[in-house]
Amino acid sequence: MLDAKTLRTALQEVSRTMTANRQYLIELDQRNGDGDLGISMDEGFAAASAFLDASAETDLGKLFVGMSKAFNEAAPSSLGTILSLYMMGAARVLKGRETADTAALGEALTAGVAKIMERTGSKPGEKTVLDALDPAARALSEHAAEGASAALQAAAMAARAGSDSTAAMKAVHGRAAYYGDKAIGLVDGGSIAGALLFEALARVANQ
Amino acid sequence: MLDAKTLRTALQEVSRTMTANRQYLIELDQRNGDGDLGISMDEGFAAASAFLDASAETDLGKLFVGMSKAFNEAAPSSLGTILSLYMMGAARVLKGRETADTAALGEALTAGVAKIMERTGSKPGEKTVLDALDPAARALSEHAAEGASAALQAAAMAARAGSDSTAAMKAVHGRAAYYGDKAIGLVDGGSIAGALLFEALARVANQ
Amino acid sequence: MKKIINKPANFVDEVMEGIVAAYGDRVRFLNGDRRILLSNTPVREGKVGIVTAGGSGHLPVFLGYVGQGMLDGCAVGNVFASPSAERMANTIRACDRGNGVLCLYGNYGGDNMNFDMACEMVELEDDIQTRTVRVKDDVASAPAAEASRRRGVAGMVYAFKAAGASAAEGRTLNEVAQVAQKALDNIRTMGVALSPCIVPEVGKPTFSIAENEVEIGMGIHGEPGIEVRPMMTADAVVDLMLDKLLADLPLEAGSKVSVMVNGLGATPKEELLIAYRRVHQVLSGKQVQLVMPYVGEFATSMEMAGFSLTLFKLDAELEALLRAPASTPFFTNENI
Amino acid sequence: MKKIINKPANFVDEVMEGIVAAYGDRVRFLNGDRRILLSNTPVREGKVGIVTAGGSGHLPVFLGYVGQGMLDGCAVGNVFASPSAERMANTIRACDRGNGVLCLYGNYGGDNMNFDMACEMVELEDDIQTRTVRVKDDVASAPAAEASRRRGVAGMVYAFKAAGASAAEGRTLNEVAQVAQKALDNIRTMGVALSPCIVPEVGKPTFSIAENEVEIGMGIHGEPGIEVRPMMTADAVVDLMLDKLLADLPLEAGSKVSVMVNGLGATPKEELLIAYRRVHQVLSGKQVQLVMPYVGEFATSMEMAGFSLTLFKLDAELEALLRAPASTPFFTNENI
Ligand SMILES: Nc1ncnc2c1ncn2[C@@H]1O[C@H](COP(=O)(O)OP(=O)(O)O)[C@@H](O)[C@H]1O
Ligand SMILES: Nc1ncnc2c1ncn2[C@@H]1O[C@H](COP(=O)(O)OP(=O)(O)O)[C@@H](O)[C@H]1O
Ligand SMILES: [Mg+2]
Ligand SMILES: [Mg+2]
Ligand SMILES: [Mg+2]
Ligand SMILES: [Mg+2]
Repeated sequence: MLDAKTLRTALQEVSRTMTANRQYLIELDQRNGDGDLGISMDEGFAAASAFLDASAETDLGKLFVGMSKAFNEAAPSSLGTILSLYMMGAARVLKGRETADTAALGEALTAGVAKIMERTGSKPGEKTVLDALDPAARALSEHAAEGASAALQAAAMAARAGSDSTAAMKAVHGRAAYYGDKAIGLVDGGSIAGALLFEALARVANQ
Repeated sequence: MLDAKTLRTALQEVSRTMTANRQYLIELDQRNGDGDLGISMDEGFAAASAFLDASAETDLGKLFVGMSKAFNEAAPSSLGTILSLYMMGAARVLKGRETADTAALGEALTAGVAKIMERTGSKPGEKTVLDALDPAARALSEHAAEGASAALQAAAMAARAGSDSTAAMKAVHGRAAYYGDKAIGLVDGGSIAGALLFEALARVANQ
Repeated sequence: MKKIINKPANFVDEVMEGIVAAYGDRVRFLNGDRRILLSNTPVREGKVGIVTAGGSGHLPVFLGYVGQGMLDGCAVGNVFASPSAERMANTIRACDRGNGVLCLYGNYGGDNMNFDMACEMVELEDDIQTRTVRVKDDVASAPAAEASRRRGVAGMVYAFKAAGASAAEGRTLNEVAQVAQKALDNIRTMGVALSPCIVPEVGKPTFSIAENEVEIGMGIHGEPGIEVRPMMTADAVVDLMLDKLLADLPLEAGSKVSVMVNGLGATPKEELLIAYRRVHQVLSGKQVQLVMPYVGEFATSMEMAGFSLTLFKLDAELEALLRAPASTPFFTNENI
Repeated sequence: MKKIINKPANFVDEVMEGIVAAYGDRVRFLNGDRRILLSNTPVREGKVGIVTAGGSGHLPVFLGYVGQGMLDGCAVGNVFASPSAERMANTIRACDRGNGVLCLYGNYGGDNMNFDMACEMVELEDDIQTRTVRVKDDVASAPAAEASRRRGVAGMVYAFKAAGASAAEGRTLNEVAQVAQKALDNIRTMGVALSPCIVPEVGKPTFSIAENEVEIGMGIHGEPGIEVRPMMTADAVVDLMLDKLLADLPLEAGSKVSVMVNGLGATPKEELLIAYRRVHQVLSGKQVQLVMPYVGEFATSMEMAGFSLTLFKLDAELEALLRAPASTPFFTNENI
C-alpha cells in the first residue's frame, strides 16, 4: 500500500540506485548526448527523496507535486524536466488521497506518461524514456490484482524490455536525434534510467 | 683570397648548412629557449646569401653591411641580431677593400666579436655564441700565415671546441638564463650555430 | 582534468560569484540566487523585458549579455544543463515592467520545456505577458526542411543585440518579438571543432576528436556534426562553411552583412583573424559588403578548440539596431 | 598540429591581413608593410608618439592596442621573434609628430637590441628624439634584486594605457616616459601555465607539461617558471601567486588596485572568473579596494592554457590615466 511512509522508503532506494549508477548513466549519455544524464538523475532523485524525508505532508498528490518541484529545481535537464512532468501528471490522480493501492498507482503513472506525451509531443517508439515508462505503467495496471510486489516486478521487467527495445530505434528527440542512424544499436540512456527506477521500486516492494 | 665571388660561394655553403641543420637547431633551442633558432639561422643566412647573389657590389665592407641588413630583416631574433652586429663590426674593417687575405679577415671577425660585446654587454664564458665566435677569430688570426684553408680549419676546430665548452657553463643572457642551473650540461645552441658557420667556411676554403 | 577550478560541484556558483565580485556595480543576483543575474543599468519606464536562460559553460553566452541595450536578466543552470522552470519564472517576474517579457533562447529540449513551464507559471500566477522566440541558427544541426529542429548557437548574440536595441527604443512586446524573429531569419551559423571540452563534474571529455581530424558542424555541447574530415587549411574550412551558410542564406551582390568569427574557447585570436581574412576575401569577391565584424569569443564551450561562423544579413532596420549602443561587462559594440 | 591556419610560413602575414580586413577603417599598414600597423584615429597636433614592437603570437598584445588613447604604431616579427631594427625605425618615423616617440616594450634580448639600433638610426638619420621604457613586470622571471632582468608580460597593457592617456593629454616625451615608468613601478605580474603552445613554423610544442602538473611562473613563450607543481585548486594557485606578487608590491589597507586576470589563450573565461573571485576575496580581506577589473585575454601565447595575474597599484594620477577613454579594435575600457 502506497502512503507517505512507503513512498519515502521507495524514493530512498531509487535515489541510492541512481547514485550507484551515476557514472554508468554519464557514460551512456556521452555516447550520443552531453554526458549529464548521470548527474541529473543522481541529483534529481536525491532532491525528491530529501523533500519527502523533510516533509510532514500526508496527501500523496501534494507529495508528488513537491517531488516534482524539487526534482525540477535540482535537475532541470531534459530528462529531469520530463520526469518532473511525469510526477506532476501522477499528482493529479493522487490528489486528496493518503493511500493508494496498486491499481491507483498504475492509474497515476499512466497519467504521468500522458502528461509527458502532451507536453513534449513525443510518443513511445521514439527511443526515449517513454519506451520504459509507458510499458511499465501498463504492466502495473494489468498486474495490479496480483499485489504490489508482483505488479512492480512485472512493471520493472516491462520497463527493462522496453528500454532494451530502444536499441533498434532511431532517435527523433533531444540530442540523440543529432546522431541519426549513428545511434541505432545503442540503448537510450533515458530509458535505462526508467528501467532502473522501476527495478528499484520492485526491490522495495519485495522487502 | 676573400673577394665578392668567394664570399658569395662561402655564404651559399653556410646557407645550405643552416638549412640542413634547421630542425637540429630548433630542437637545441627548445631545450632551453623558444625553439626559433633553426628558423632564424636558416632564414637569416638565406637572406644574406640571396643579397650577395643579387648584388654587383665589389667593396667587401659594403657587402658586409648589406649582409648585415638583410640578415636583420630576415632574422631579427636575438642570435640573428647578434650575427648582424657581428657582420656590421667586420664591415668597418673591410670597408674600401675588394679583397682580403686571411689576416685581414681575422682582423675583421675580431672586430665583429668586439662589436657584439660592446652592444650586448656579453663576453666569452657566458654560454653564448661568443664562445664559438671569439676563439674562431683568434684561431683565424693565429693561423693566418698557414693559408686560408688551414686557418679556417683551425678556426672551425676552435669554434667547435668553444661550443663544446659551453656545456659546463651557466647561461647569464637571453632565454637560457631563465633555466639557471637546469641548463648546465647542455651545449648552447647559438654556439653550435657559430661552429656550423665556421665548419661551412672551412669546407669552402678546402675546395 | 586541467582546469583552474576548485570543487567541480561549485564551478557554476564560483563563476557567478566571480562575475559579481568583478562587476557588482553593473549586475546583481536576484535575491541572492546565484543562478539568476539581473542588470543594474536603469532603463526606460515600461520597457519590454528581455530574458534568456540556458546551461553554463558558454561565456559570454548567456550571462555576459545582461546589461545596457541587451538583456535584462538571465537564469543559468549547471554546465550544459537548463535552469529550472521556477528560476526562469523568477527571472521573468523580475524583468517585467508591466509590458511583458520576451523569452529569447536557444532551441534545446530542456530549455524549451522549462521555459514553457515558466511562461505558463507567470501568465497564470502573475498575469505577466510573455512571448517566446527560439534561436535556431545552426545550419549543421538539421537540413533547411527541418529548420525548426535546429539548435541555437552563436547567432543568438546578434538576436540579443537586435531585440535589446528594439526594446530600448520603447517598442511593444509584439514588435520586439517580431524584430527578434526577423533578425533570426537573417542569421545563420555553422561551427567546426578541433578538440573536445570537459564538463567539470564529469571530469573527462564527452567525446574525442582525432589529432588529425576536424568535426564539421559540431554543436557547442559536442553534438556531432555533418562529417569528420581530415584536418584542413583555414581557407578550405572557411570555404566549406560559407558554402553551407550561403546555401541557406543567399547573399546577393550589394547586400550587407555582419560576420561573426567566434572562437569556441581554446582557439587563438590569430586563427580567428586568419579565418576572417578568408571570409572577407570570398564575400568581397561576391560584392557583399562586410560591416561591423565580430571577431572574438562570443559563445564558447569552455576549452573546446574550433570556431563558428555566423552571417547576419542586414537591412536598414537591422543595421540600425546592430549599431545602437550596448554595454555589458562582457560586451560592448563601442569599438566594433 | 591542430591550428586553423594555411601555410605556417604565412601565419603572421595572414593574421595581419585579417586585422586590416576586419578593422581597415581604424588601422592600416605602413606603406603596405604587413608587419607594421598604424592607427588611423586622428590625434592632437604634436602628440608624443607611442610605439611598441615584439614577436607575434600574443594577441591582443601588441597590435591590438594600436588605436585611440593607446599606441600610435606597432611593428611585429614572426611568432615570438623580434621584428627588425629597420621596421622598428620605420614605425618610429611614422609615429613622430615632431615631439618625439616613446618606445615602450617588453624586456627581451632581441627586442632590446633591435629597438636600440632603431633608436640610434632615427636619432642619427632623422633627428627624432626617442625615449625607451622597458616592461619588466614578471616577478617570476628574476628575483627582486635582479629586477632589471625580468621579462615583460601582461602588465604592459596597463603601461600602454597609462602612457597612451598621458600622451593624449598632451604631455611631453619626458613626462610620458616618466609616467610609463611610474606605472610600471606599480605593476607586477605572475603567470601559470597548464599546457604548451605550438609555434606554427615549428609544428610541435616547444615544451611539455605533464597532465597532472602546473608550471608556476612560466613565461609567455614557455620560459620555465619557478617550479613545477602537481595540479592545484584555483584558490591555491591564486593564493600562491598573490603571495609572490604582494611580496614584491605590498598593498596596504586602503590602497587601490586594478587587477588583471589574463587568459593565456585556451583557458575559458569561466576559470578566469573563478580566479578573480579568489583575488577579490583575498584582497578585500586586506582592505584593498579593487577597481576596474581586467578579466579576459589581454596578452596570450596562442593556444597555451593558463593565466597570469597582474596587480596595478593606483594613485590618483594613475587611476585617472587608467580611466581615460581608449578604443582600439581589440580593446576598449568603455565597459571596464
Ligand atoms: N522530447 C523528448 N521526449 C521524451 N524523452 C526525451 C525527449 N528528449 C529527451 N528525452 C529523454 O531524455 C534523455 C536525455 O536526457 P538529458 O541527458 O537530460 O538530455 P539533455 O542533456 O540533452 O538535456 C534521452 O535519453 C531521452 O530518453
Ligand atoms: N646577450 C647575449 N649575448 C650573446 N649571445 C646571446 C645573448 N643572448 C642570446 N645569445 C645567443 O643567442 C642564442 C639564442 O638565440 P635566439 O634563439 O635567437 O634567442 P631568442 O629566441 O631568445 O630571441 C643563444 O643560444 C646565445 O648563443
Ligand atoms: Mg544529456
Ligand atoms: Mg630562440
Ligand atoms: Mg544536458
Ligand atoms: Mg625567439
